[in-house]
Amino acid sequence: MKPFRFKAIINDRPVELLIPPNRRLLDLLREDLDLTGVKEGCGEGECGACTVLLDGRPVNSCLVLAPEASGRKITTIEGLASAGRLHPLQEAFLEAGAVQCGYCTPGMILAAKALLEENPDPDEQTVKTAISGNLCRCTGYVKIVRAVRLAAVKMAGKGGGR
Amino acid sequence: MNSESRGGKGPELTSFPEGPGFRVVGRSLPRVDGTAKVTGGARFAADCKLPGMLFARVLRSTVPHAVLRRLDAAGALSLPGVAAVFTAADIPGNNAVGIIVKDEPVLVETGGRIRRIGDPLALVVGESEAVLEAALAKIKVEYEELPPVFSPLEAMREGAPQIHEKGNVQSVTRIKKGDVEAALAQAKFVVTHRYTTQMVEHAYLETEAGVAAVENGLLVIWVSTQNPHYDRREVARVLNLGQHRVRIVQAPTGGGFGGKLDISVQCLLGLAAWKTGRPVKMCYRREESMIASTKRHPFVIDYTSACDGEGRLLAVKVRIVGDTGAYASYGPPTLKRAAVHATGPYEVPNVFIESFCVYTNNPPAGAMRGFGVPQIAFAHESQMDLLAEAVGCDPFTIRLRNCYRTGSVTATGQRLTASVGIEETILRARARAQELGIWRGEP
Amino acid sequence: MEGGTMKKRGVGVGCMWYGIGNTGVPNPAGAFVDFLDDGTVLVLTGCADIGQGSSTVLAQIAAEELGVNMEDVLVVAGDTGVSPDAGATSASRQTYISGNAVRLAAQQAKQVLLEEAAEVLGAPAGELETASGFVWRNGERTSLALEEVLSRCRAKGKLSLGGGSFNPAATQLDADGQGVPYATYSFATQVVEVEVDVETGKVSVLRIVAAHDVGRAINPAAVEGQIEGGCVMGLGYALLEEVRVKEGKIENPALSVYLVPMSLDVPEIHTIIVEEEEPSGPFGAKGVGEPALIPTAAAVANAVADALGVRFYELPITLEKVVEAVHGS
Amino acid sequence: MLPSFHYYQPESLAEALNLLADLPGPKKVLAGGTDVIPALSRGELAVEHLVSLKKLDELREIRRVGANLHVGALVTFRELVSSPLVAGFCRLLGEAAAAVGGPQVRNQGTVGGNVVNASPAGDLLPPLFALGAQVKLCRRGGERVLPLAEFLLGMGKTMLMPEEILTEVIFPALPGGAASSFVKLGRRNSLAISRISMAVIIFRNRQGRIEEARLALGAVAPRPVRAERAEALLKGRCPGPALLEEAVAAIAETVAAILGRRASAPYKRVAVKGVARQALLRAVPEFGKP
Repeated sequence: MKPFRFKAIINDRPVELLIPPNRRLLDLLREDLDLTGVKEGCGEGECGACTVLLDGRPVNSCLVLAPEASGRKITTIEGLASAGRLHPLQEAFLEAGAVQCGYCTPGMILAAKALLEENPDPDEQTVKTAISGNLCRCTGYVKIVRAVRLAAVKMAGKGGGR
Repeated sequence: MNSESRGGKGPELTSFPEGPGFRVVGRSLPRVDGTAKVTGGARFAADCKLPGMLFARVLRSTVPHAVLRRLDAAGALSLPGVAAVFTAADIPGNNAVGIIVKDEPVLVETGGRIRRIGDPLALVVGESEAVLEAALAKIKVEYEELPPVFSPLEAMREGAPQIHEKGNVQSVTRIKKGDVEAALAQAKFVVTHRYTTQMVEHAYLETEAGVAAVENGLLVIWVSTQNPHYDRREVARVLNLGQHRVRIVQAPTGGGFGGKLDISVQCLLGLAAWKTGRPVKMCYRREESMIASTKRHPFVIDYTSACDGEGRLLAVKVRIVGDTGAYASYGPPTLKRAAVHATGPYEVPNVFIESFCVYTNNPPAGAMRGFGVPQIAFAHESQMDLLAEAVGCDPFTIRLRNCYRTGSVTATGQRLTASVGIEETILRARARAQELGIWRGEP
Repeated sequence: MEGGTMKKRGVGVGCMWYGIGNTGVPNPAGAFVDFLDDGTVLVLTGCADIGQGSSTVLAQIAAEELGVNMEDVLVVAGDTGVSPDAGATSASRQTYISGNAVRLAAQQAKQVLLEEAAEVLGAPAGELETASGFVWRNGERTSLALEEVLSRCRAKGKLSLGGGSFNPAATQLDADGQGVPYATYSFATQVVEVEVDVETGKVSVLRIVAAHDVGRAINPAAVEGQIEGGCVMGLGYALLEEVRVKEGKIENPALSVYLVPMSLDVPEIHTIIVEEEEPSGPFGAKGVGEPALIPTAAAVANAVADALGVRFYELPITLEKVVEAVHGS
Repeated sequence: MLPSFHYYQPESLAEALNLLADLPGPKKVLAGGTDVIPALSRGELAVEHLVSLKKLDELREIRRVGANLHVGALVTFRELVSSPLVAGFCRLLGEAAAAVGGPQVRNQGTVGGNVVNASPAGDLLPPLFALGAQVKLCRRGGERVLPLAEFLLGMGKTMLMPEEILTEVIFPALPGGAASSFVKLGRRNSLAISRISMAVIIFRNRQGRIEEARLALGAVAPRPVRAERAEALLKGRCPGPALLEEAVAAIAETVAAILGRRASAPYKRVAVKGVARQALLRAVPEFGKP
């Protein structure tokens, strides 16, 4: 196995690493970069806990071979808050009570972020569809959907958010 | 103090208005651990890394009922990167855990009994996760298979294969009030059915995980758990340590629903860290989590209920058999609780309830959100609807006619003296269902 | 039948009661509450917060009892090195039992301060309260700051630490199952509306009304969160979830084949919090974690029976079972 | 943790085809990875060489060429959902793509992968069958175009040779007046494998009379099947509730015959009626109007 030179922009910072090519993006983020906000729930794309944004779109990082993500822009939950200020989605999740055990939360927030960037005013069904690849066993999703719509309102108030 | 890290959310929600009355209680304040969870900063057990850390994984049985004849780990030990393979012989203390009954081995001993697929046989410890899989494949195991039993009803029969020394019926609960047979004979309507419920997985999103280290003679285990103090008792006993030498720190826990009340990685991690002197990490993969963890008890419920012409309950007679699988775990209290709740929230003058917690060679069932009550609620609520049909009234009416009120006496003879809100919940649920157009019946 | 498809609607009711705490056995919890020098508060509890929010609720109870801001309470939970045993996070017991333990511990810590303040103010301790960093007398703020009281306690070597323990008043059941297995009970009624496609067998849960008597809701949003999550887990129990075991072997040990509800499977959920205060509960609270789920499957089964006129005696009510019941095998 | 393999990122299709032709031993093409990666991690797939198509941007296009639509193998499900060309000329393909997995899988998974994977429950296959799709297979020094119906051999089996790459799917664009739909029945509403799926295309004349109906069913056989009896029965008639019932019954009979004594037969031969009813009604609402 020839090592692979992995280069990407992760959370707005350039990253360059030599990796074995059989590394999953999930493991690269968690093990090599200590971005442990990316969670593993099932390892087969069935729970969405490992969701990251690849060029702004949510993917399951457990199903992405790391070299496939090379050259691209990757966002994890660690890349959302800036200068100690929470992203409106993070604020909304707190305010709406959308967090219980918290294990699905990073992936949920990232799936929602991708939605709001595309559709700043989604209705309930659109939000449900956008998070339909993210399993939450605690909340029943109700407050998560509410939080995403609350974040949309917050972001509209701030002229589109970040 | 950094209020943000504890989830304080600014003056509007949390400032303290001066004066009497509730100020904090009754308010929807944000979670104290919320900020860490929305930023990815919360370190769950699997997120922890310690210098020089080893990794561990369990070899599990592939047969449901057998005697473990021989276990040969030489092949695994010869692999580079394998630090150790531990078996039951390495356990310094008592090799048995369980919240109610200590009937479950931490690792099955040679010559000892395997009671289910997934029983832990050996613990492999290595320098990387990668080496563990190969090492597990190189351990040779010889079983002497025994006849299994998978149906709790069969397990209760005479002559069934015996899974534990004290027999297959782990516990029995009986509740008697009044004279059921006489009441049944006089009742206008009697309804009898058998209800069966399935085995269910907790499916917490975070699988079982922990990290252990020995620090200044103290064994510290960070672990996803619902009961750290129970974990401490078990780890101390299994490792033959004073309880003061074991510190369990509950890591942020990604859901439990009852499934993280049992010992999973705790004792194995303790063993590995104590014996190697190095930090050790152990995380179940999803498949292992689903195979190894306890489940919701499948029930077989025979339910007879009887009422008079107006739908007033006269008698309830129930027999519950719960399949607790290979180990008791929380089986006995689950079946006891099911018995206590078997009438539903209704006052019944004549009651006879029996519940049995039964061993089989199935995956063990333990605590899961509701402890046997969701199962029995399915039965008693179906019965209430059947009685309502027989009487010719609607489902709300029959429930209002029978539900507990202040002063009611339960099947166990307890008089309810305060905070009996069942009637209020029925009335308010019905009113809302009417408002929403879900329920179109009489107000 | 609606819209040219073979769909039938039905409504079902499910009621439940649930004893808070372990069944007929002692199950105490302990807690410590300590005032720090600056008037902020440390709560030590063995109670494991597994996502349900106990640390938040216990902080609220301590803050309420002591009259401090939530920001000024730190809950250190589930560390056997420092926190007393609070028993298991199970049986919907922690708000009631650990909640009482924390409240008692807070009262004890407060009593130390009030006795000290009584000396300073020359007033009976019974007339005094702590709030907003000051000592209050008969509802009026005095000029005595808590920091000052604490400093006087320190100077005298008095600990500002309170310990609390609570064990619910329950008894063992006798041979006939008679006794008081629980000190208090939560209650609930859920009404479920379903739509059943009689050809595909698909049961869609459209709406749930969930009315839960939880005693006083310490944190209503958290209570709602429990109820909403419980309803969804309950509909998984009713319709989807089953560990298939053959000869002792689990046939579906993966989330691709063991299906639980996702966001698009979730109905409208209308929660109603009924607050029948429990005199022995902390500020009247009982519990909600498990009650949230208990009536759902029962109500779904009753709703399906209402829709189809055919009743199911076996869970889960799968596509195949519905079709078989309606059309025969 | 994945097993070891050699990994390649060819810069062009020609380079990729050369690699496939020259590499010895078990090899696999990697497109979206949503099936390959879990198969590798479960140990179900053993490869020595993994050839990534990541850099072959020419396979990411959806083009209209004359009367045909060409969908590149690397077009993702999501791109199908949002493509104006798909919305205009083969809406049912977009509907099927929207029914796949969840958003993450739709962002990653590709048309080529779905076809090559040849799952009986593959969601794009019934619409592609109904559209009369062909697949283009390239290898070093040659290419061939096969009807999808010939390409798919059964459960996980296709005509694809180890040195070939499926580069695009080609089918005639539907005219503006064609009605179409796709309906999927799963145990839950996302991340579910189809229990049954159905694609419908119906051409009608000005009077509303059905000129041609194409009905393709998924997950009732190893490959999608056309409900030919029902197609014939619909031809020349006007949609309405009575015709709907006739068609549904005919589809159910076809499916019952295919399923035979399979364990799923008692369920699916009834359930297909519900799926067919929904699919026909969605395509042509007049089926519900007396």
